[in-house]
Amino acid sequence: MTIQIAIENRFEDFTLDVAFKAPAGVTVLFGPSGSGKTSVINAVAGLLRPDAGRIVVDDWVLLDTQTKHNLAPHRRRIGYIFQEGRLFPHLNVRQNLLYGRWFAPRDARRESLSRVVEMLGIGPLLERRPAALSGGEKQRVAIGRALLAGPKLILADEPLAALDEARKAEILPYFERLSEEVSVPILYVSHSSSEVARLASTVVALKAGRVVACGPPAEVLGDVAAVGARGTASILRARVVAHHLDGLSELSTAAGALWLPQMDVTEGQTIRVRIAAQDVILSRARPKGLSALNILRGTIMEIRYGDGPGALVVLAMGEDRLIARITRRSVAEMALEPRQTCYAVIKSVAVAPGDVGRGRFTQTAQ
Amino acid sequence: MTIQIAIENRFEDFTLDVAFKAPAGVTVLFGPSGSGKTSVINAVAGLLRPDAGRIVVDDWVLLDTQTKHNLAPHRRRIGYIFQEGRLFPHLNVRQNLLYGRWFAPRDARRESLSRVVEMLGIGPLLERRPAALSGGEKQRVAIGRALLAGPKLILADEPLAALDEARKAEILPYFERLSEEVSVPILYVSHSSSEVARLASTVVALKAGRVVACGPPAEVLGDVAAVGARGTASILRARVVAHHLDGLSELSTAAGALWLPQMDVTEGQTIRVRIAAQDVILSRARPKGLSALNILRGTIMEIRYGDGPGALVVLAMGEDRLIARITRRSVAEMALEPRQTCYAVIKSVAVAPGDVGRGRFTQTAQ
Amino acid sequence: MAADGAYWLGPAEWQAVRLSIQVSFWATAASLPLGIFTAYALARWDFIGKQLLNGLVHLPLILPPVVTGYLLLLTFGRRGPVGEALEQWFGIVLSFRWTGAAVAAAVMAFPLMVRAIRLAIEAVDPKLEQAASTLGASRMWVFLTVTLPLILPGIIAGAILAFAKAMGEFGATITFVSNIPGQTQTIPSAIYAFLQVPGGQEAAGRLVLIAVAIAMLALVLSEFVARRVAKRVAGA
Amino acid sequence: MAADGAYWLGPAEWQAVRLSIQVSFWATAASLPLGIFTAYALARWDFIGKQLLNGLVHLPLILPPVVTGYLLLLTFGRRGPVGEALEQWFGIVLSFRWTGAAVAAAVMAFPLMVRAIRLAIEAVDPKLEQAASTLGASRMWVFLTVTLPLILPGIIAGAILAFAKAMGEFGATITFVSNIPGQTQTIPSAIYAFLQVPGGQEAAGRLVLIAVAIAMLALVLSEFVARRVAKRVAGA
Amino acid sequence: AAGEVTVFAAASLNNALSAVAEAWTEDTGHIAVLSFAGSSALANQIMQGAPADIFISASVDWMDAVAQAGDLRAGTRQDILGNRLVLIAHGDDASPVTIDATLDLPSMLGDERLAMALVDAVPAGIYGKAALTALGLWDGVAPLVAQSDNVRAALAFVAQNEAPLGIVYATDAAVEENVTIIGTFPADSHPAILYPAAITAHSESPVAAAFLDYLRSDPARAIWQAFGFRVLD
Ligand SMILES: Nc1ncnc2c1ncn2[C@@H]1O[C@H](COP(=O)(O)OP(=O)(O)OP(=O)(O)O)[C@@H](O)[C@H]1O
Ligand SMILES: Nc1ncnc2c1ncn2[C@@H]1O[C@H](COP(=O)(O)OP(=O)(O)OP(=O)(O)O)[C@@H](O)[C@H]1O
Ligand SMILES: [Mg+2]
Ligand SMILES: [Mg+2]
Repeated sequence: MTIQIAIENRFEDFTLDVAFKAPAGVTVLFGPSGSGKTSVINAVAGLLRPDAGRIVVDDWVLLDTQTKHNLAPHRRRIGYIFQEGRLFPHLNVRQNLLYGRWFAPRDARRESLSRVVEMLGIGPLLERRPAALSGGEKQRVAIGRALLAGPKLILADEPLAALDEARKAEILPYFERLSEEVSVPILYVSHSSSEVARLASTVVALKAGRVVACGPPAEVLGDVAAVGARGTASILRARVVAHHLDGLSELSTAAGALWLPQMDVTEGQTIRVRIAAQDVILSRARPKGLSALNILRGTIMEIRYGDGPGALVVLAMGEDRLIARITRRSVAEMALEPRQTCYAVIKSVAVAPGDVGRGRFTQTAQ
Repeated sequence: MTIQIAIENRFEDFTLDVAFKAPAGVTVLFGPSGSGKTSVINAVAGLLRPDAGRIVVDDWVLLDTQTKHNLAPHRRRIGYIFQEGRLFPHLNVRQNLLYGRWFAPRDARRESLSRVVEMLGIGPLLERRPAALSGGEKQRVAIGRALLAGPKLILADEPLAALDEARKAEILPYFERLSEEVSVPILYVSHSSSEVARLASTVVALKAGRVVACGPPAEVLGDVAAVGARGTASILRARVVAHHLDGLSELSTAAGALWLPQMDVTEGQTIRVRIAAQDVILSRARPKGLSALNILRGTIMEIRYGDGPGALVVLAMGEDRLIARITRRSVAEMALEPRQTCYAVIKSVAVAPGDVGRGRFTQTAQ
Repeated sequence: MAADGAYWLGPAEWQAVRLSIQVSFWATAASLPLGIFTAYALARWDFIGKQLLNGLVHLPLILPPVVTGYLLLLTFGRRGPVGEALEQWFGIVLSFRWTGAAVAAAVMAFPLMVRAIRLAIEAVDPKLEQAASTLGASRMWVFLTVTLPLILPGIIAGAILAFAKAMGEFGATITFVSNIPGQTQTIPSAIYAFLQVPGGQEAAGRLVLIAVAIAMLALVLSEFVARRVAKRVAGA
Repeated sequence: MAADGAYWLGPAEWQAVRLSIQVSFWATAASLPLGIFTAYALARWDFIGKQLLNGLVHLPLILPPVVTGYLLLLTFGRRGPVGEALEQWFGIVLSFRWTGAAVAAAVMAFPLMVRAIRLAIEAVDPKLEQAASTLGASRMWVFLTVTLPLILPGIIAGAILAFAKAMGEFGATITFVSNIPGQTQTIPSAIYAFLQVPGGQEAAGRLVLIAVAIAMLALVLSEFVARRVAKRVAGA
Repeated sequence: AAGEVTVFAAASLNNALSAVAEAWTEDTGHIAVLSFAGSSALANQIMQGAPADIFISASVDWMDAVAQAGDLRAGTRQDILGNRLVLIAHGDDASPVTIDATLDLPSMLGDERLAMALVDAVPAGIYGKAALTALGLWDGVAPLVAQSDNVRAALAFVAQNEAPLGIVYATDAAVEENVTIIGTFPADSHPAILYPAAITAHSESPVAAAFLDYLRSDPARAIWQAFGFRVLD
């Protein structure tokens, strides 16, 4: 399952010129407001016919302007979660949710209504009409509607923007599960770097209608130019060793043990953990007596300086890279240099539940 | 400038019963999706006429169902940023922005178009119609439209939800400035606890149509029940001592020096700094050789345990409280107990720019 | 009431009332599908001859009814090209039958119906239709499950306009199918006849009252239905 | 063209053409404000007698035009109560003047105009109007700056329907203000007069063509304007 | 100075009266403004104060109604024209019949229709019904009658062969090519077909009387006859 997209389109004073290839899993489109994310998704959905382009999912050609092939939207079998809801005002919530089902082939109806309804917490709303819903409730129904259509490809345009943290934490795993277990590819627009890290197999960073970076999240997220200083993060592979009674899970990484709040992953499985660069504290000596449980050992590979007062220190830990964002002053005071051994202090609870994902590690695309 | 709100309203299967009093500044409505935030705001705007209630801004009675007084929306002089934009489709961006101006008294036109346009980054869009805007662009125009109406009260319903981090960081200070310098009270709906901490003079936490907590952010944010474990944070008063050449600013707090990335505040001023409970590491002894610059000394006042594997440790630092969220295991291993002296390690860059606010400390309301 | 009415209105008049309702109902009901289709085509498609179609639809409005009736006679009459074909192939005879009166009324009411429905279609947000298509609905299904329910208030408005117009139609009807009691004598023909003789005003007035009452009833009913439908659509 | 036309149509016919345009234009233009107001009231307000007003507006559609014309004659005629008052107080004489023809046409076209505008008003999202009111616009301003621009396509549709109807209006006009060349003889009346005598078909046919041409022109023009306006409103 | 007279006349007089008025204008320089409509409409309008100087009705009843309302200038009413009622058939080669009590209209029609003007409302229809009744034919043919709102529409039915037979004025039938007059109704089978004319009570036109007189002048007489009308003395 790969998605290949190449689109050129001129708007009045904006030109979209995007080409990327993404492997199976969740491809996150990341970029500032007005960078062309929704336009790309609309083209995949067939709602925007680009001036030129080719869109292929696996071997299935959705659009090829050269051969004048353009599949009608209703034949594309997509589940599109729109940025602005677009619920059907004349149908109640239940009817909205089940709308796509009428048209889905019988074998595509994997999700049961009750399961989706429960996950989205919209049980009490089923008989209401969209006009009587709050902003976040509408958004949740829109998510459910797309999921229940049994799509072969999911397009999600900031699906969680209107929701609170708790709700997000409940819905995110669903997307993960879809992309992994059911292997439905997902094209996902997000502004949140923690969503990116959690979900993405591939991140496509857009800026002013162009792709500025494309690759696995570990790579793109480490690229300050693509994601900005505050979005920089690293992603570690970790195997779940054991779930302990005090509510912590023990993971092993190439650089030592990691303790995280208990998670819903079977022991023995490998998961990935996003660690925001700014959540990492470095120490030359192994620190003692700290409340932080996680102290990983690594070798400084590189120290990068940007414009601000910060510096990125990249540590090698086996095959993984851990990035720490610390102040220049600290670099100077600690006299950090490449090839030194260094300890990284990571607060266990600083690893947000949303940052633990089960995404597979994928090869660089494009 | 105080806002007094008391509203009762029955929807089909939802009852709103909210009463709170908020002092000048930004009052943030916080709560899960469907908890009644938009309904409260609509009542203040005059778009929802509650079954019973009284809404007073300062001495100005907007609504009093007992005396049957109900000011028409257009006389309330509000700037309402709607959750869903609501731009006028037949007007271009410039006309949308200036719409409220026609009706504003001359002396209320404080904001200049060019300034607002620049802040929102919508200069190139002025001649476009809303249909040709992206989701985030629409939202920004909606913000500008409300600001330019010269309102006496601003209602903002998740105004920044559709925007990327960089954009948010540019717009947030504007709201701050409005509430402080121009002393326009703001009622602000947000799901983001960092926005809460940054902006709020008062936080009103809603749940299922009721107020579950109301008070200054330091108080409400420390209340796990109200804001959830991940939202818990503390707020420290700090005086800006100096801006240093390496891009760091030195602040002094009751518990020692704080080093933060350089900020745009005059030396000598007092600001407030939000520190997420999960960004604090504790140590019994003063740690050495860490990349973290900020090590504050305090006395353990209280250790609170919740349901999960975490615990909240509250440190007293002068009059301020610093809350650390660490694992129960750490509490046990470090043998923490009330009245012990303890060191808190805070990574300087972990204090997000958005978490530095100039909000005054206000008395508990209600 | 029939017995009572028998004194107030003659049997011929009662027949006219019954016939008027029948004719108006069928004129409206039978032309509705074509009306919806035409409105949709005019609102949403671009094709050669669109302006021509639009003009054609409006023609009965622009022409004096006599002319329309005369043209109907020339085409749908027994010796007219269409009329002949209809009789030969389908055994349908319009001339001097109530069916012909219904055709005349339908033609006269068509522009009103189409305009109302077209306005409603143009007010539907294409984004909702797009959403339906991404969910797998073909054009036809999108129309049936999204567009149609959303334009229902417009359809009701169009139908009621058409019904009212059909109740009042006279010029084209009498020119096309004349005035045969029990076959083609509708209320307006009867009223016209009364008004043509001195002193006939009173009898005409009675029929006017009946016509107004029927139309009012239909109107109030339709308003009621439209309001409920609109509420459903608005979702309140 | 005038010279050419002079051969093709007699001066009386040209007069009828000119008069028809004049009458239809003023019938439409003058009733538009009232039409918009009525449509707004029916669409947005709840008041006692709303159903009655609604019925009244539809009345000219339901009644045979002769009846409407007769009622107009009885009320607005020189000896009618309103007609007398108008003449006494304002010096306005409607009967047997082109102004009367315009009134008749306006009355007959009113239901079509109101219905079209009403449908457009009902399609306006009240949330936009609310947004305008929070920005300080009073009801009146909200209407002028938000509602009105958004319903412009509907107003154009209503106006063009009314104009077309006015061009074709005949029964009420001839009954109310007779068929006086240069004063009240519009195209349809002239056509009628031609059709009443043997051999008049040809002259009638010429007038029909003229009427169709004018109405088509107006129609195409209005479609063009409406499309541009709709585009503006949709914002594309 | 040229005088002006406004004439309200039954629509069926359209071309004939127009020609007469034209001739009058040529002869005298005065102008006649002609307004043609149904007699009922015109009568009602005159009773409501229409600015008509002369009313020429196709119906005696409506002239009576106007007279009763006091809207006619006393002594000016006169019957100026007469007309005949004929039976017509479609086509140009239909064979003539004799119209008397033995005429078997139903079998001539088969299951088709007899086109007439409204038999209780429009003069031509009223005269026709009276004639058929007098001949004892009405009851047999009544269910087969298709009534139009005016004679011309009835004529059109026959011309189109929608109806094989029709009863219309001789003046109408003469001009239509697709119909043949197959019989003329005996003059005594129906009330005389008259077109009364009169000056209205409120007329201020100085030439109204002159025009009324002109209608029976020799030049006018020739025109009327050319159009098939009988001019009464
Ligand atoms: N119909 C249109 N006509 C002209 N410009 C358009 C049109 N639609 C979109 N654009 C422009 O194209 C650019 C990209 O729009 P798009 O909606 O893809 O952005 P986005 O990345 O989804 O932004 P956001 O995060 O704000 O939703 C924007 O600058 C927008 O103004
Ligand atoms: N017109 C209505 N009829 C019935 N229920 C309504 C209506 N409007 C809102 N509600 C319900 O009231 C509750 C509160 O709605 P409100 O829009 O105030 O929520 P909110 O806090 O703004 O949520 P969100 O963050 O999702 O926007 C919701 O459960 C909603 O379903
Ligand atoms: Mg977008
Ligand atoms: Mg809300």
